[in-house]
Amino acid sequence: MIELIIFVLMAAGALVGAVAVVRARNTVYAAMGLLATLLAIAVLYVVQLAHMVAAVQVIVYAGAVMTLFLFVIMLVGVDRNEDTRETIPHQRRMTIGVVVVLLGVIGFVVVSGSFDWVPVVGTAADPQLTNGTVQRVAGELFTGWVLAFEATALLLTIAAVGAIALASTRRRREES
Amino acid sequence: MSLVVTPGWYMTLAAILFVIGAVGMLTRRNALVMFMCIELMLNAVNLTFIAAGRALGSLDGQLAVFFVLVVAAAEVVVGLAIIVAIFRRRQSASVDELADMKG
Amino acid sequence: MLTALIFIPVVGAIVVALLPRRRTELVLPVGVALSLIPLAVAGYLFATFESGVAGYQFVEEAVWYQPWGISWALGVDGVSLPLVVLTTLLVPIALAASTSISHRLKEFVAYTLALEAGLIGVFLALDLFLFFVFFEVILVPMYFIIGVWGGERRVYAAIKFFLYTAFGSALLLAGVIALAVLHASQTGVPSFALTDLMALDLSAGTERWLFAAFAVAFAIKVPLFPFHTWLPDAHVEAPTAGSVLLAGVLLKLGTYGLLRFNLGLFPQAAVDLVPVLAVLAVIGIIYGAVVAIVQPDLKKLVAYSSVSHLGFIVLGTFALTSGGLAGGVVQNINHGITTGALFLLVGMIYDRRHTKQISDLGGLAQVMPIYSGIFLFTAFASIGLPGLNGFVGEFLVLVGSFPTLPVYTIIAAVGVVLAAIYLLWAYERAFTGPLDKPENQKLTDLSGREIALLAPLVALMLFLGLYPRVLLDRVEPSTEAILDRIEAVTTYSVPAPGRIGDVFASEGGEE
Amino acid sequence: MIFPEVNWIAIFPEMILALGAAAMLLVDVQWAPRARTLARISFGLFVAAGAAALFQHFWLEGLAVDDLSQALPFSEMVVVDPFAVFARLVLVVVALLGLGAAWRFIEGLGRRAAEALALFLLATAGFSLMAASPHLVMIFLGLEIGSISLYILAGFGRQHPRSEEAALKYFLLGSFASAIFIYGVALLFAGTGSLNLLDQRQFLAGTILLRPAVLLIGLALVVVGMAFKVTAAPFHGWAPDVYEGAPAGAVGFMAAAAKVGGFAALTRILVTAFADYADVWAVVVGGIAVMSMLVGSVLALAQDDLRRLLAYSGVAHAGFILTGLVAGRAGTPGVWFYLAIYSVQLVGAFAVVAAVSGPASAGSPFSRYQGLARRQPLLSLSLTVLLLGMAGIPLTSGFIAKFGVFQEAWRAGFAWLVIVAVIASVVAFFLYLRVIVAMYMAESDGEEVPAPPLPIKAVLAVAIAITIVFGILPAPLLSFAADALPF
Amino acid sequence: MQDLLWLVIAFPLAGAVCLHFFGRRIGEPRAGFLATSAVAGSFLVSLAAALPFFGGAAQAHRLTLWDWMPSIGASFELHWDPLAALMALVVTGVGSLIHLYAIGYMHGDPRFARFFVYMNLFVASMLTLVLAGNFAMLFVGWELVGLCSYLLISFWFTLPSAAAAGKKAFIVNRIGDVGFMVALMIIFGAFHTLSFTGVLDRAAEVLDPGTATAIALLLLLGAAGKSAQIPLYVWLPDAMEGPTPVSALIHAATMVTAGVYVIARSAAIFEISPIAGPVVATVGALTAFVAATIALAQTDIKRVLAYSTISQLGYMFLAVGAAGHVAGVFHLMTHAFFKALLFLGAGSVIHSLQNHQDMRLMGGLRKHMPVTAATMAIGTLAIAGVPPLAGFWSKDEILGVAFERGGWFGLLWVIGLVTALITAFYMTRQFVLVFLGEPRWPDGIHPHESPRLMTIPLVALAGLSVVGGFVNTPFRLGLEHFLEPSFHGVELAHPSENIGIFILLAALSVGAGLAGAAAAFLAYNRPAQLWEKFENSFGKIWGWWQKGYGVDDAYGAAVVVPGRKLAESAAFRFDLGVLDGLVNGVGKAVRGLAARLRPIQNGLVRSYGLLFAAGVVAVVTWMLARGA
Repeated sequence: MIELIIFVLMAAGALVGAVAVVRARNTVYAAMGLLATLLAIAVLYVVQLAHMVAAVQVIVYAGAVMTLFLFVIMLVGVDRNEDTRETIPHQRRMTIGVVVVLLGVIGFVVVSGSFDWVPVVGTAADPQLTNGTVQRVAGELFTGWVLAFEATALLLTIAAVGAIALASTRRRREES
Repeated sequence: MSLVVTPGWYMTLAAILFVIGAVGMLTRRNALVMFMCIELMLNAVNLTFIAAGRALGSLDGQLAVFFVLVVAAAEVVVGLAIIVAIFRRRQSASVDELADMKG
Repeated sequence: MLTALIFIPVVGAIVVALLPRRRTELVLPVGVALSLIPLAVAGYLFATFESGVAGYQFVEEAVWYQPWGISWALGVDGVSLPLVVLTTLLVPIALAASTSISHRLKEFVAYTLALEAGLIGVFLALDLFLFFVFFEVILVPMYFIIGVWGGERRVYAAIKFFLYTAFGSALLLAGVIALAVLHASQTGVPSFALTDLMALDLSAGTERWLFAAFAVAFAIKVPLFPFHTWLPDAHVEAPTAGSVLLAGVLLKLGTYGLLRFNLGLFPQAAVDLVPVLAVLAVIGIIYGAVVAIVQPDLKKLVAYSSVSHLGFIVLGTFALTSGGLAGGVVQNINHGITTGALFLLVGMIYDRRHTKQISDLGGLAQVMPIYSGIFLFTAFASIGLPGLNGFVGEFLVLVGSFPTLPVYTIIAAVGVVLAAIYLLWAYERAFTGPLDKPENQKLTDLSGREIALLAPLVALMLFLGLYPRVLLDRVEPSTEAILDRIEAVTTYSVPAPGRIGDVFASEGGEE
Repeated sequence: MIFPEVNWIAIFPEMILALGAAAMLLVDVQWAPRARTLARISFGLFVAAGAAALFQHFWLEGLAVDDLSQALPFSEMVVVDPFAVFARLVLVVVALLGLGAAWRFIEGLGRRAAEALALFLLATAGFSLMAASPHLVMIFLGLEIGSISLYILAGFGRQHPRSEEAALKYFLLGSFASAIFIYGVALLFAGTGSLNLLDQRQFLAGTILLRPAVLLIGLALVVVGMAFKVTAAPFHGWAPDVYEGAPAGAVGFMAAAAKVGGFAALTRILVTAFADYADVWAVVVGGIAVMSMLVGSVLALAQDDLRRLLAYSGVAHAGFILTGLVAGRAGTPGVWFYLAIYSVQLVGAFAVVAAVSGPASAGSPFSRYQGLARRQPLLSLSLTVLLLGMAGIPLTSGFIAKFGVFQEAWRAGFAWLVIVAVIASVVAFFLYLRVIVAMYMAESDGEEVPAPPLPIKAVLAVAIAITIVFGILPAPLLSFAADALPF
Repeated sequence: MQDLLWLVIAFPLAGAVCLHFFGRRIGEPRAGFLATSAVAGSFLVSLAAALPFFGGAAQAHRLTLWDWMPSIGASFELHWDPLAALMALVVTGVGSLIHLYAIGYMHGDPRFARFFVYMNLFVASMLTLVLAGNFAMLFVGWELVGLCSYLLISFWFTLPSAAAAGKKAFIVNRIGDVGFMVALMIIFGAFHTLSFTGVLDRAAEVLDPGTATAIALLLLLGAAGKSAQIPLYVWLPDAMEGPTPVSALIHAATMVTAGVYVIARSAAIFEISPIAGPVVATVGALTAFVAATIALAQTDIKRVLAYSTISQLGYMFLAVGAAGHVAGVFHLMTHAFFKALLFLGAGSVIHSLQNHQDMRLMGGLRKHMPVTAATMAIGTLAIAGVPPLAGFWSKDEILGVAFERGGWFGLLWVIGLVTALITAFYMTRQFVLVFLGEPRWPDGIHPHESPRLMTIPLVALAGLSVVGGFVNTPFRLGLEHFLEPSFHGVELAHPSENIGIFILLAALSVGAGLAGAAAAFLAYNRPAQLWEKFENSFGKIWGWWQKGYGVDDAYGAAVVVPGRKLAESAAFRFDLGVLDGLVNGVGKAVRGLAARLRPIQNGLVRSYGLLFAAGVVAVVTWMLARGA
């Protein structure tokens, strides 16, 4: 019952935030909406015993990433409201069409119960199995997932290289 | 439908969030906001991972989320760098003005 | 031997391409000299070919890629041997006739030699995959020959030629794949070998579809009405050598394919679909001739005449009688020689006068008597004057086709009149009458070189007209074998001598 | 805690590339060597990676059946199967040729050369991992490593506004596709209970799914995500713009590597985990193939920029390759052969673009190519051979490739698809012919085109050799590809 | 000797080849003598080879030279029987005389040697035709003579009319040839061979009347083309554009009789068909009459003779149609003599009048050209059927056959008789207009007798025209017996053996001839104004005759003009418009589609995204539809 209440509240929060991202004309509001959604989802993680993930979500995502976003928003300028009138012909109509079909698909999946259909029967009974504590998650991360973990190093290297290559202009001017 | 919150509820919520994010991609012209919508979609993915993992009794879902997070972070860095670079030149972050190349 | 025959021109093309850039005067002599080697080899083949025997000779086979069942399998029989010789004969002549080409001569000669290799390959291939490879690859050199050294609208013509025929080969490719897949599923062994595929057991529907795919591909190449519209454009724009090879050899790929593959692989469908092909062939005969009558451009006229002439070949092929088949093969050669000569002649006048419009000429026989004489001779060969080569094939086709396709054959015979009309009318307008245009009065008659180019063709027109046995003895066993096989695997049988009433009645029954 | 089996051989090539990239960045900071030196080092690294892949090949051949688990180390996060080895070799060849084509571009970068080279190395490593992993998250990571590198490379020609535009378009759409892909992965996880393709295969083979909707949606999204990478229609929108805007030197590598990675992952997913669902996905893949072939061939007709033309032809080629994929496992060798040949030709073609348009330029309008045969006969001859190869003219390897995929598709019962494909290839002839027309049959615009530098000559020599040699004697590569099947 | 038969063809052929390559070097008169001696040599060989037949030998001789198209029984083989021998003798005999004549006639022509190349080639071709041992080889000769006819009619090709006439001759002949070819196809279909022996000996057992009729009528079509019968006679008058010796040799004496020869040769086939014979005879009779009426009103000296030739050929057709093959061949031979004579005489006149051909501008030439006038008079009498000249005997035999057959043939006999009257009239008209009366030629022309070279042949032919008829008189059927072996197994029609009937018929035809001649003499042997008035008194019908009933125009309006329109619309409307339009339309449609689709790629990320999303939706729903 508690889970239900939390779910309803947080789902509502997440959805409101998501809609805000999509609808807000001011970029900062959109960012705030995203923040709301991120936090709501973090709560839902906790409800599902994904503690470690929830923590990372709040720290890395809602913290670092959103800060970066806001930083860039400030850089780009907050005072300009986006003109949300559609200029591309048919874009809106077709988007609506796509959304309607997608919602229909979701509806079909929900009604047919496919979302609740679990391929491995009976394991969900033990919540401890998926209790994502730091130890358990970290243990997996450094054993079974160690290669993926290593691969993220490459990803971050690339991100760093990319940021330097794309954003630094001064060095280049000096050269030429 | 019983009032017990099953993983399906989360997954449904995630699906809806994903669709909302996608709609944002298609309707907003500010590159930053579009990018936020992608973050939204990735979060929906994460929620799905967690819910599915819980239903399956597998920790793999949560681990996958980590990597999605890392990817998202890397994308943010690169993406924001590109947006900043473009903004420097054009004083605008609207993707609708980026149509030099077409056909 | 056969492999060498294919590779000699390739090597030749490379040699020509590697000639020093400054020595342009060397290019043409070297090219011609190199192209004489295949002619010698082909001549040797022709001489040592055992006549009176069906089946492939000089067979060579090497595995290409075993899991796919493709192999480098070559061989000649009576159907392909004359075509190979024709190819090797026309290439040196076409090259030697290309003295008016001044820019990028090296490439031109190289492309022509490459084209020769492809053409020879098509006729020699006994593996369907290999056949397709050659069949399609010749488009490239021909495309360049038309597109780079052609006339005003060369690019349009070249692209049209390429795409139209490529469309045909696309269908052919689908058909080849289908056959190979069927073979693999029926025997478990992949193979593209002609003989293996001939042994396939095809359902009637499949056979018809495959027949149609092959037939359309070849019909475009022939070209059979209504797939012919690329031909006039290609001919008009192509340089002389291109036209000669296009008409002389390239078109024969279509008739050769129809005979070798459509009859060989799909005998039942061929028997069933004879009316379709025959109708198209006859329409082509009449239509091509009618359209040729009013063409203002000599090359176009000859192009449309090709449509008409090749209609005879197709008619003979699908008459499914020994005379028709043999006549078709012989007509292939004859048309190659005659039309090749006609295009050479048109090219020679173009070199002098820079026009191909009949209305720009007139009275040329006064200033160019030798030229006019050879033109007239060739025209009569093309009209099918007995004693010259054109008649032999045409007559064999008509006489051979009549027992099975009387009505079509009678209509086709009308084409004989039309041929006289379009060629003689053109001759009348271009060569006779007063020499009233000042530009024409200065024209010079043929040089010794030009006469030397035409001489072998003219000699062949006469020789093959009088003594076609040189060909027939080699051709007929092979065509008989094709016919025997059709009779063996289908319910069809070649009609025995009979009364005319029976002939018409049997046709009525078939349709 | 169970420690996974560690087998460094399995990630030998990626280690060389990744460590090399890291080392290069450090060396650059410390000693700032000349761009050419760095490029040479990168060249060496790629060669080493190729050698490592070859070593894997021989190691694998010597592996006893009982020791097969050694080929699936790191908790089955990565796999050394012939499929992966082939993919790595193709990627290394593509990278080597791409590096050659980009040589001038890199030299022109000066101090930024190290970054570009590192991205080359890392992108190769990423796509290589993507091709070599049976684990969906690993595939995702490899995909992102490769893709993000390419986003950055696309934006490397910063003096051109178009380069930035290309980067942003590529980035936004790429991220969108990645999100969709990973959502698909999540749904597949929900539907099968596993992220590992081998486990999924086992599960799907042993279970009759009553409500497979989630699984199917997941599969659809994964396919779509990969279709984006391989520029299959209608997920191709980015390709023409990115190819046009990105630096000429880098485009060939960007285009080819992404396709190799994308197809490798797509093939692996479809023919391992979902082999039993072929009757569900094959038709859909066939539909995407049809769409790609038609859209690519037709839209290319309207282009007047060589790069955009190559992009659309790439769309069509994606369709042809997908045609082979519908045959599933039996079609995999054909897919590989095609992919290997086509990616080499693509890099070669873009090497010509780089030579003609300048290494860092954006856009390559046809007018630059008019009369090229007069000014640079070798360049135009090379481009002609490569285009004819792409067109699938016999005696080029492109024909063998097409024939291979068509044959398998027909055998798998997709005759209709083959018929559409052969017709589309005729339409596609036209676009290649147009380029050839411009080079050989049009008058030049008078502008001088510099002679191609040595690296580009070398690239073209290799590309042409591969195009022609494997067109005439395809057997070695065909039999090599015939074994390139996933476990 | 008979094994050297091939020399008959080889002589003139060698002459042609030799003159072709060295003619110019050999020079003017010598080239002509060379050609003449080639033909004469051929004549001698034929004569020698024919000797056994004169001695009564019945066995035909066959000589195979080489195989041609063995699968259809076509080879180069010679068939030497009395019929062939007779034809060969006529061809070479008359031919050598005409060659000789031509040396004088063509004097000074820049292409003198070329002329003899063609003439020799023609003789060789004609001999190929008559010596052929099978239908295929016959067709070779058949077409080659057409070729030579083409070459010779348009010999003076710088005149557009000559070039056009040559072309017309060839094409009209080709129309007939189609019939001929189809006939050969049917023959081959029925017999699986084309050899004379194989076909003709077995005709009775193999052919049913229907097939025989088909073959016969198709052969008739071919023959009508070559022998200028209705409806294909229109080329022959135009053929007069050629040099006169050509008209004499080809378009009077030899080639045009090929049709008669073929029908006679295929008598065994015609016999089987119940209607073929009457049809042939009717065509012949009608042609004879129609052409004679047209000849009445011609003013060109050669055109009169041309229509006369058509008319006389009609007689021959009447004969062979009535199964009077001997009569037909007989007339063929006598006609060759006197018509060659008439043509050569006309040529002589034209020659001396510096190429004027209009009879209205002649008159009174008798004094200037006595030899020509005398020989022409003999020719005119011969054709008018005045006994005992050659034409009398042969024409009378034809009419006798027709009369004897009775029925439908009786009606044809009447036509033949009327035609005889008209023939006498127009020939006399011609003679009178040319040789008698007042000179009407323009100033500056000085007519003179032709050189010896030309008059010798005239005299020789005049002699033949006088005596030629005696080879076959009702009193001594020499030719009949001679030709007997060639018609072995064929039932020949004969005139009545009743001498009374013969005298009655002879009287009738001679009367008709004399009446015609007298009428013409009276009408024309007076000043020009008077006979012009006489002609005008016929009113419109004279104009019709003059225009040849307007058949040429009618053909033009009915066939040539619409045919050309059709060809033009096929070539430019249908081929370029529809067919090529379709092909190019496909190309254009694809490119149009490309242009139409291009705006979708509008450069906007969001549009691409939408397309992407739409693709996602499609793939997802499709996948679901297939799997769930």
